[in-house]
Amino acid sequence: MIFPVLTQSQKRSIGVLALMGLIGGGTAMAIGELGMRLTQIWEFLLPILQKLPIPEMASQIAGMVIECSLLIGFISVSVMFMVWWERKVSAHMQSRLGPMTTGGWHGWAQTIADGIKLILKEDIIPESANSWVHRLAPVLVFVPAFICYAVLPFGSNLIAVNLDIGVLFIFAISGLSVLGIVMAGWGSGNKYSMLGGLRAAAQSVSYEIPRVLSIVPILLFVGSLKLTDIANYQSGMWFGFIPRWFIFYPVIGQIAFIIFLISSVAETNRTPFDIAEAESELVAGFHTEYSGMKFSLFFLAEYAYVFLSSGLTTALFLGGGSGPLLPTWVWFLLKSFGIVFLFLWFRWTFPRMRVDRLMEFTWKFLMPWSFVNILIAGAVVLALGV
Amino acid sequence: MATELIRIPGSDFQTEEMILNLGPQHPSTHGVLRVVLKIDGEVITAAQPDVGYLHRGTEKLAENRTYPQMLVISDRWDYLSAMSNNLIWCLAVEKLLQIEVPLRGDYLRVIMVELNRIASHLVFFGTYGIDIGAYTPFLHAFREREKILDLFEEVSGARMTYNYIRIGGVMADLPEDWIGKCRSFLEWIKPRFVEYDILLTENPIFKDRTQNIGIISKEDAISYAITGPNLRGCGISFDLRKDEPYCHYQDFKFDVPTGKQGDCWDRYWVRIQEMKESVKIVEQALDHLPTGVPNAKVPRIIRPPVGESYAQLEAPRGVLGIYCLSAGEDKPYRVHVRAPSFINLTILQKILVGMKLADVVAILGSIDIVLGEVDR
Amino acid sequence: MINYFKTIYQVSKALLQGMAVTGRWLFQPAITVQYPDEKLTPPERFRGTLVFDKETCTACNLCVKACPTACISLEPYVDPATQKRIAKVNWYQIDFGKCNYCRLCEEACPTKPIKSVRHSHDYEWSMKERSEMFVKWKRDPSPVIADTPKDTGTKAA
Amino acid sequence: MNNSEVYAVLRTQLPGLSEIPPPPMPVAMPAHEAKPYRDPYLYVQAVPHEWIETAKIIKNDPRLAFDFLIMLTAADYVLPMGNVQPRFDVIYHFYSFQHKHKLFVKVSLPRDNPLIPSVISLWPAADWQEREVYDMFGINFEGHPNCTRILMWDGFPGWPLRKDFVHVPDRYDD
Repeated sequence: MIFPVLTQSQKRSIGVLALMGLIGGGTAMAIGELGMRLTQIWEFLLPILQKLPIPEMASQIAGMVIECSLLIGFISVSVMFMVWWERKVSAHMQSRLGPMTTGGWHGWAQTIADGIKLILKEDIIPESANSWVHRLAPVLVFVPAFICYAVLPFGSNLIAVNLDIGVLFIFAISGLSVLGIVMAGWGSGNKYSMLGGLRAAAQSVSYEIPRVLSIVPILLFVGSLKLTDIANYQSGMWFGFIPRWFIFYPVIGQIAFIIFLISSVAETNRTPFDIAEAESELVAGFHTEYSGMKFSLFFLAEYAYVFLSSGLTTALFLGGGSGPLLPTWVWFLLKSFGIVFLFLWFRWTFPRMRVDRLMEFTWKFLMPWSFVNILIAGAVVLALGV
Repeated sequence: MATELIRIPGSDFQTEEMILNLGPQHPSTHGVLRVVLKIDGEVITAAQPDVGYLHRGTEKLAENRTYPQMLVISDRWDYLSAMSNNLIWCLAVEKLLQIEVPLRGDYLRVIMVELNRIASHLVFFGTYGIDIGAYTPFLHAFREREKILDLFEEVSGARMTYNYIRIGGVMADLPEDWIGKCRSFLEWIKPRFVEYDILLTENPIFKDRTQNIGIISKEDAISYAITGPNLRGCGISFDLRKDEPYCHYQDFKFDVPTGKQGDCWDRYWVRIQEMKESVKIVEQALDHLPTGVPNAKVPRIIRPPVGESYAQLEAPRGVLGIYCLSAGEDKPYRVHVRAPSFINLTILQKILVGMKLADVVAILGSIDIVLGEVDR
Repeated sequence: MINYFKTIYQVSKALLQGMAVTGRWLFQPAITVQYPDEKLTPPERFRGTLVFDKETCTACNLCVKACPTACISLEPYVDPATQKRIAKVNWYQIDFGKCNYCRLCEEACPTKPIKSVRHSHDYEWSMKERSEMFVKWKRDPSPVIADTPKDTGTKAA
Repeated sequence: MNNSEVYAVLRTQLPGLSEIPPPPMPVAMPAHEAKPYRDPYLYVQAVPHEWIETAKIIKNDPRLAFDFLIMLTAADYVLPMGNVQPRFDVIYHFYSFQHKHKLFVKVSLPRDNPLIPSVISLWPAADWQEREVYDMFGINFEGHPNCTRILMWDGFPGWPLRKDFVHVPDRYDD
């Protein structure tokens, strides 16, 4: 039995969660489409800005700054939530409770406290480190993660920059952060870090390939690299009850989804693919020598990538924000955090793979299957003339 | 190990070997062990373990302690299975004193030692999971271990350094209702083994990490004097509980699991099976627990006659032996501890060569050392 | 070819089973105790910090001899009037930095029915300085009517 | 094989070998005291200068086949104890997987400049145990590839398990 007999506290928790869900859903419905609201606010603000005696350039820049700070705010809050969530999920999987004290209710403020602690911590640069490379590396890891959020469609009309080459842009930019990891590994002047950096480089480069190849079938169907196009393509139902999400495309969708999910986990360097920071082998891998704010940038980047991968999975395979009743951005967040939960679940269940098996797995298993998938999808597209 | 770097001429370029210090402060050396590794990329070309960071001079301490006092020190050798250490010291001294322990005392000792074997192997299971990168089995194993420690706490008053098995018997008889609690624990842990098998034993990633890694051949195992689950993992059925029974082990029915080829997975698997066998032994001992007093009559001041004794038993990590020389005083003249972890670790420098860096932790974990016992 | 797909099936099945195990435990109640708020009661035989009863102690020195780490020291009381040693302690000191919590002193203690030196159930104890670990019990300065030495008073020599 | 058969096999090939008798009974033993005890195994005394030949026979003779070195240690007899002169005993304990018999071998060495051939080539298990004996007693093992301190740190003064070892207080004493 999954639920043997519910104790009083369990019943209470379930009640609280249900109530929170109701309140949250109601609020979300009251707010409505966030993209629309933001546009309305912007349209309200724009004439005021234009009337002010400042050049037009300045008001445009102000708009960009607002957009960026919204994104940064979202990243910070979601990362804080994810860290707390991961700790709670892992704790409950392991028959314990996790943080319970900070902030009162189930230690909700634990991550905030940790963040403050990290900011206040002493910033150490090892003697043998190459100071500039050491300092630059965390920035180079975090900035690409942040840039990628610009093209992520959080809902209808809720996208910072609607690029024509959205998917490709994300892959290209997120691939840059491996440079930061290698720099961190080399610049720390630590043998463990260097091994971690080298492993990360090999791993990221290898898994990029099946990751990109696995979504080629989608591109064949949709015929566009624009993420909003891909998300819109998946709206609607088959036979009235199966959503036209790409994951429900028979065979092709599932193979592509699994390959994409696995290589996303590998890209974000999380268990079972966390060989770059394998704790039991390499202490902490490339970020062994980092402390304070620089370490927190790595941390932020890791979780930002986790959410980015989940959001991308949602946009590509789960129909983006499409769903009944609730506004699109809520659906997008729900689906994305569902995928994040999958990431956590993987991490707290599986052991770590070995480096050479990891490489074998991508080159000998994922790659051929993604090619097979592309062939099947091409044949289907040709046959159906979609 | 020579610390200079050796250049290996490649086909068209040159690479350098690297000296990597694994430990003494490292997450997976299970204490303060240092292994100096010479690596070529990720492949190990030479390895040299360096021990002694936890050396407390047990054998010297023994020469300055009376026999009962030494029992307290024995808790600290292999702190994960202190009951075995207590027992072996008592066996060695009882041999010198020529004391026969009553049957109830022997059964109580068997129950405690076997429960402690489960606890010790649970720690192995959990930490091995962490070595391989799975964190959840660790806390699941510790959850079960806590229950065993609760049982020990009730019976001896301490959770790790029990000092329970005494010369001539045990510290005190079982408290009330202890047998019921022990039985309910045994019922609790049986379904957990199934989960362990799912989480690690049969997990394909785990198998991939451990099978065909760190193979110890039968001949090597014997010539390096490997004992315990490491030896049985090689396929040699050698268990002192069967071969040279002590404490009435001949009364109990249990199997001695053996591996096939002596790789990490076999050593791991043998330990998992041993936990199941220990559960069987404890159940039988509880079923047939004799009545009576557990303690033999022991003189107030223990002063064994001149002589020497060598006692050995099957501890969770292998053959734990005590060589005790008595000069007829109340303190031993010379004590030598044959620590299984220390001798099992000798083979590490041989089997690490040619393996990958990621395998070091898998192999080191599978040998299952306790540094308290290695360094003594 | 069949084997290939069979392996894929078995591997995915084993992985999903593992996820089912962790997923099941996700909804089980935790077994941990929130320490400062909830406390476990130690069992009867729990070996907590040592407590000493200076009134009943006969200064027989057996605990000093039994201790494996020599962390106990005591001085018997000498009556200033008669210059005779009586079966009371002048002071009694335990170095908790060395104490093993092994119960050998309690077992050696001959006082009945309650041992003079014994383990309490107290486990919450911390010191900031090493010197605080020397805990000393001193005899009350008030004069005690000289009582005759009992059974083990002579063993102190 | 029982003890006497093992001894016979050893003795025919190694005339220098002798069996160590069990500890003698005290003349006037109080009734309540136990008798001197020794394990019921064969204890033999080997000659140091032909120890390596002895070891080869112990290991390689198919009738003996002592393939398992259970334990290797040493003992220091600094004062004459009864008929025992001041000396080191290096003690080997062997087991045979094939014949299931056991053997104790003691090799007596002089207390000044003790030297004994290493058996690491026959039983690799002796590697660390010989180093430990060297570390604790200062007994040199000839032919050991790396006979250095193992538990104590390099540069530790003296040999701690010798009975005449005097501890010099250092900064770790309080």
